[in-house]
Amino acid sequence: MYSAKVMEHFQNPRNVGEIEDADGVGEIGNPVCGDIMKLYIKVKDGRIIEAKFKTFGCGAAIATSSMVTELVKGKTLEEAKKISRNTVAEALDGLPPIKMHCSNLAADALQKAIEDYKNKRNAKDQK
Amino acid sequence: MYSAKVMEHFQNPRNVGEIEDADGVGEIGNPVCGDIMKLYIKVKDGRIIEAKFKTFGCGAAIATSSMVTELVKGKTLEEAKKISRNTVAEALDGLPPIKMHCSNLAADALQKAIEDYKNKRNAKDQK
Amino acid sequence: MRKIYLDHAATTPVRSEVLETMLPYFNEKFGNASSIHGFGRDAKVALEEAREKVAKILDASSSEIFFTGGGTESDNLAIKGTALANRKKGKHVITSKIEHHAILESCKFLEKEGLEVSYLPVDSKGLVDPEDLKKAIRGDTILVSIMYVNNEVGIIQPIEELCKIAKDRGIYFHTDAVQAMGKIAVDVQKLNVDMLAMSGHKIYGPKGVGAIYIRKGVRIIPLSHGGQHERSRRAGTENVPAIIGFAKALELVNKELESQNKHQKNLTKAFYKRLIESIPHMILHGDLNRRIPNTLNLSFKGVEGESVILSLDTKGVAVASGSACTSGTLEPSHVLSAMGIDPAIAQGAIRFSFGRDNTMQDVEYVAGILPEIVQRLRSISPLYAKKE
Amino acid sequence: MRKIYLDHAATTPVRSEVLETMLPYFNEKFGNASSIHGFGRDAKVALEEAREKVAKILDASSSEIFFTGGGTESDNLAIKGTALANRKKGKHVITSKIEHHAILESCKFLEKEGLEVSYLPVDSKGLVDPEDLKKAIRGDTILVSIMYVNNEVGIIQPIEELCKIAKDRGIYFHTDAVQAMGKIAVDVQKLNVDMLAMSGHKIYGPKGVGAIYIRKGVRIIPLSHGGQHERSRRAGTENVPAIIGFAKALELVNKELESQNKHQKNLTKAFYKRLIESIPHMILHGDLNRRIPNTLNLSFKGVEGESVILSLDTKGVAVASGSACTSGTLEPSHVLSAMGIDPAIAQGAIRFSFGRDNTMQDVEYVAGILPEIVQRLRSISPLYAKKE
Ligand SMILES: Cc1ncc(COP(=O)(O)O)c(C=O)c1O
Ligand SMILES: Cc1ncc(COP(=O)(O)O)c(C=O)c1O
Repeated sequence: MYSAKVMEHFQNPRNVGEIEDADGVGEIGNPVCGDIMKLYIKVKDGRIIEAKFKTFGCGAAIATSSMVTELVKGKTLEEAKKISRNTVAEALDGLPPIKMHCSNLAADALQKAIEDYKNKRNAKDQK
Repeated sequence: MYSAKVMEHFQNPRNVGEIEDADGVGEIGNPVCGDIMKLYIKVKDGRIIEAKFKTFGCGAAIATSSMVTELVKGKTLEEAKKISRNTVAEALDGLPPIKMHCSNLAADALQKAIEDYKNKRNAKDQK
Repeated sequence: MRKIYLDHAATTPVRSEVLETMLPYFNEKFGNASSIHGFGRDAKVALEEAREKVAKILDASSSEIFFTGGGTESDNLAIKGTALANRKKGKHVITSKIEHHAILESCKFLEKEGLEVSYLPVDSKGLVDPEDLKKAIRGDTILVSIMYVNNEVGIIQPIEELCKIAKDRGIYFHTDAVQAMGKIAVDVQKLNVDMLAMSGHKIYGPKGVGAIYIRKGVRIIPLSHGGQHERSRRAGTENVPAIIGFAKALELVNKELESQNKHQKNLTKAFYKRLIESIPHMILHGDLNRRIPNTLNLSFKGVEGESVILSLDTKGVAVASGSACTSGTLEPSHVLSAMGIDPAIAQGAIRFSFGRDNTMQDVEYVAGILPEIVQRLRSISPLYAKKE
Repeated sequence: MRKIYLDHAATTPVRSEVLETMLPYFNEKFGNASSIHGFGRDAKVALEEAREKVAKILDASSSEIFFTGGGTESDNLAIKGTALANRKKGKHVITSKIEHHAILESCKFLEKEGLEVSYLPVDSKGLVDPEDLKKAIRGDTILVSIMYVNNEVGIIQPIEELCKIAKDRGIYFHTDAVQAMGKIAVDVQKLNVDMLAMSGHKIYGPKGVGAIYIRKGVRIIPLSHGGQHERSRRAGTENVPAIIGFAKALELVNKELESQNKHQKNLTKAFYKRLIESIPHMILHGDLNRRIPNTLNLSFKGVEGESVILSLDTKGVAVASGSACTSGTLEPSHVLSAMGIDPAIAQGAIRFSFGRDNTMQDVEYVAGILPEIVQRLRSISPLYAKKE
């Protein structure tokens, strides 16, 4: 069902955890759908220097979370914005069709985290 | 499907043939139904002294024809009249349900032959 | 006693190669193909491999192959599934008078549900006339179903031509190919059919499994509702061993199509020749040239069919009268009736269907004993005069 | 790697005794049971013996037992066959919210056809309240269908009591006993049900075969039309090897019912005890006392189900989340939802179903590795705080 890469990331997920003083946090999903994902980023000079996650969900949800935190590290915000669901799925050698739709939320969580970072900075700038 | 007795009568039918100067002939059945039976009897002093048949039909049709000619031999007309489909089926250790209805015509043919004999005799008497 | 099986149109033994491929799936790789653990994935992989195998043979996409519980179910799904799913489009269905009961009874069910069905006639050779199909089509015709090969007489219909007539008018075309598989190289693209029904036990595969090709885009509702098996076209835990057996059987029968057709045609021809020489007043049903190579349907004037079957049976030879399915009734075959055969002759029809394990010795043996059997039964029959 | 199968509610391996009884019917006694020659008669005799065996076990008459292609088909036949045959009598059907999809989707089909269906609720323990059934019955109710044992949580419904309510009002009662067979001694006279569905592959028999008890006199139309097989209730060449396997499996599972219930209950109890001691915040779904002895449905707070299955799978252990059939969807189990379970907990439900080949060592092994798995997944989860 899952590619070897998905299984590898599911069994050894990278960057699990929370960032206490995160610059941006993105949360997505709900338990009815089956997956909840929380993604934390730390930004320095327009670059994401750290990303961590916590995920309640199936193998695909955990693996995509792990993969997204790997993909994003060191990227500028502009580059990070281009990371889509497809980018993540491809990096994992594909996902089963049924999982593409519902358990592939990590890219969305990342976008939310970036947005959160921007909102926070705007709020700071206005102070 | 068929009892051993049915098979035995099917393979070695008794009294096959025609009686050229028969006293009574009974014919029954039609090819749409699948069976055609012709039964000949010879009567002496109110007793059936000989019975022969020709049958186009399935195993049950042939076996019941054979059995009826055996059952009837030596019987008085009154006794022969009591031979029914059930009598024949029982004498053959039973017939498959589907065959009871359509391929169990020998008793009917016998009754027709007896009737034919009576009609002929009445016609003779009236002359 | 020597046993000779000449009833391959009724069913075939499972080939040992087929049974062998099935065996591990009964108690080693026995998982439910819907389960996500390893046992389930092993089953799923095998299931999808089987599907691809079948698809490739038919020149279909594997998403167009659906496994069922047999030929009857495939036919029911095709007829009722499309007719009921397209009621808004129309309410008229066309089939032929010589279809298998799986088709005819499905059509009768549709009639009870308020649909209308036209039953095309056949000529004395057993063939549907394409002109009759053209005339029968109405504005509200939604489905045409004509069998590829008839199970009683072995006649092959001009499916490509018939299909074109329906498709040109935007009407779905189904063909019951249960008796065609393994005799004719079937290509759904060349035929251009929308649906095509198959059965495992007619091709040296297991009973209780069949398949149906359903062209992408065909609107159809399932017969069996439940889980999302077979892409929601056929609910029920997949019968993995049987499906694997089906695919293997189809693969083998297709690979050996030419050699087996040659082998079985040789047997059939030799048999027919021997009988013609030794039994007077024998009648062959159906066109001699438009038939599958293994099947002969013969009547022996004055003799009823079951009595021949029983007589051969006591000598270890298995043959059929008409189709096995109709043996529960006493009426003459609906197929032979449609061909205009006299009832007394139709009641005598015997189907001899050869198979891959039959030999020329089998032919010799059966052709050797049959004349005597016919002669004996004729001597009992009131429909056969000695001098004839 | 050691492999431990704890998913017997999804499917079971075919027992070797069962497979052995089936084997001769693949290629020796391979005849079509409708054929009148010796090959056919051998098959027919075996078929009818199987039917009698099943009838005897259920305390039915053999003319009330019909073989089908599986549990799904049996359920479809019961629901659609009776509802459509009795449309003139009424148009209302009652079932429960926790039925198998074979029942629920059949009911949805009926709704599309214009019938009305009431879905009874269950309490938090998974039980249907007889009072709810009484209230749901209308003047035009023609059929009540409540499952005997639920496939996800293993809960046993009070079928005798529910059935009486329906029968007292002259309404047909069907029960899906697919998960009950081999766990509960089923007697159709005692239960007084009109129909009862079974499946082969849940009782160490083959896939692709099931049966249905249909009480004499029940008006029903077939799903599959065609030949007159199964007394015209189910057309299609009889799957003789599978039917023989089904009967043998049912016979064995029934004979060993008590000893196996004891064995499997021991395993389940020991397993549950070990887990309670080692995993905090574990939730058992369904009444502990009204369940079949081999099945536990557990949630581990903060952890999603599939991730547990996958983790166990990498260690060779096969378990399920909810039913295998619903693994194609992402929604939480309709059964747990009906029981009022919070979605986040329902998404974490794991079904452990033990079988006859499991041992106490299996229990030890799985209970040994599970706490670590749960702990790891909880450490990744945003729904589980460390201090809890
Ligand atoms: C032409 C034809 N269609 C359909 C069927 C039904 O197939 P099955 O026996 O697999 O139900 C048969 C065989 O019985 C057949 O010969
Ligand atoms: C309660 C219940 N009913 C019906 C079915 C369907 O049976 P089958 O898998 O034989 O189609 C199952 C199993 O999937 C089941 O657990």
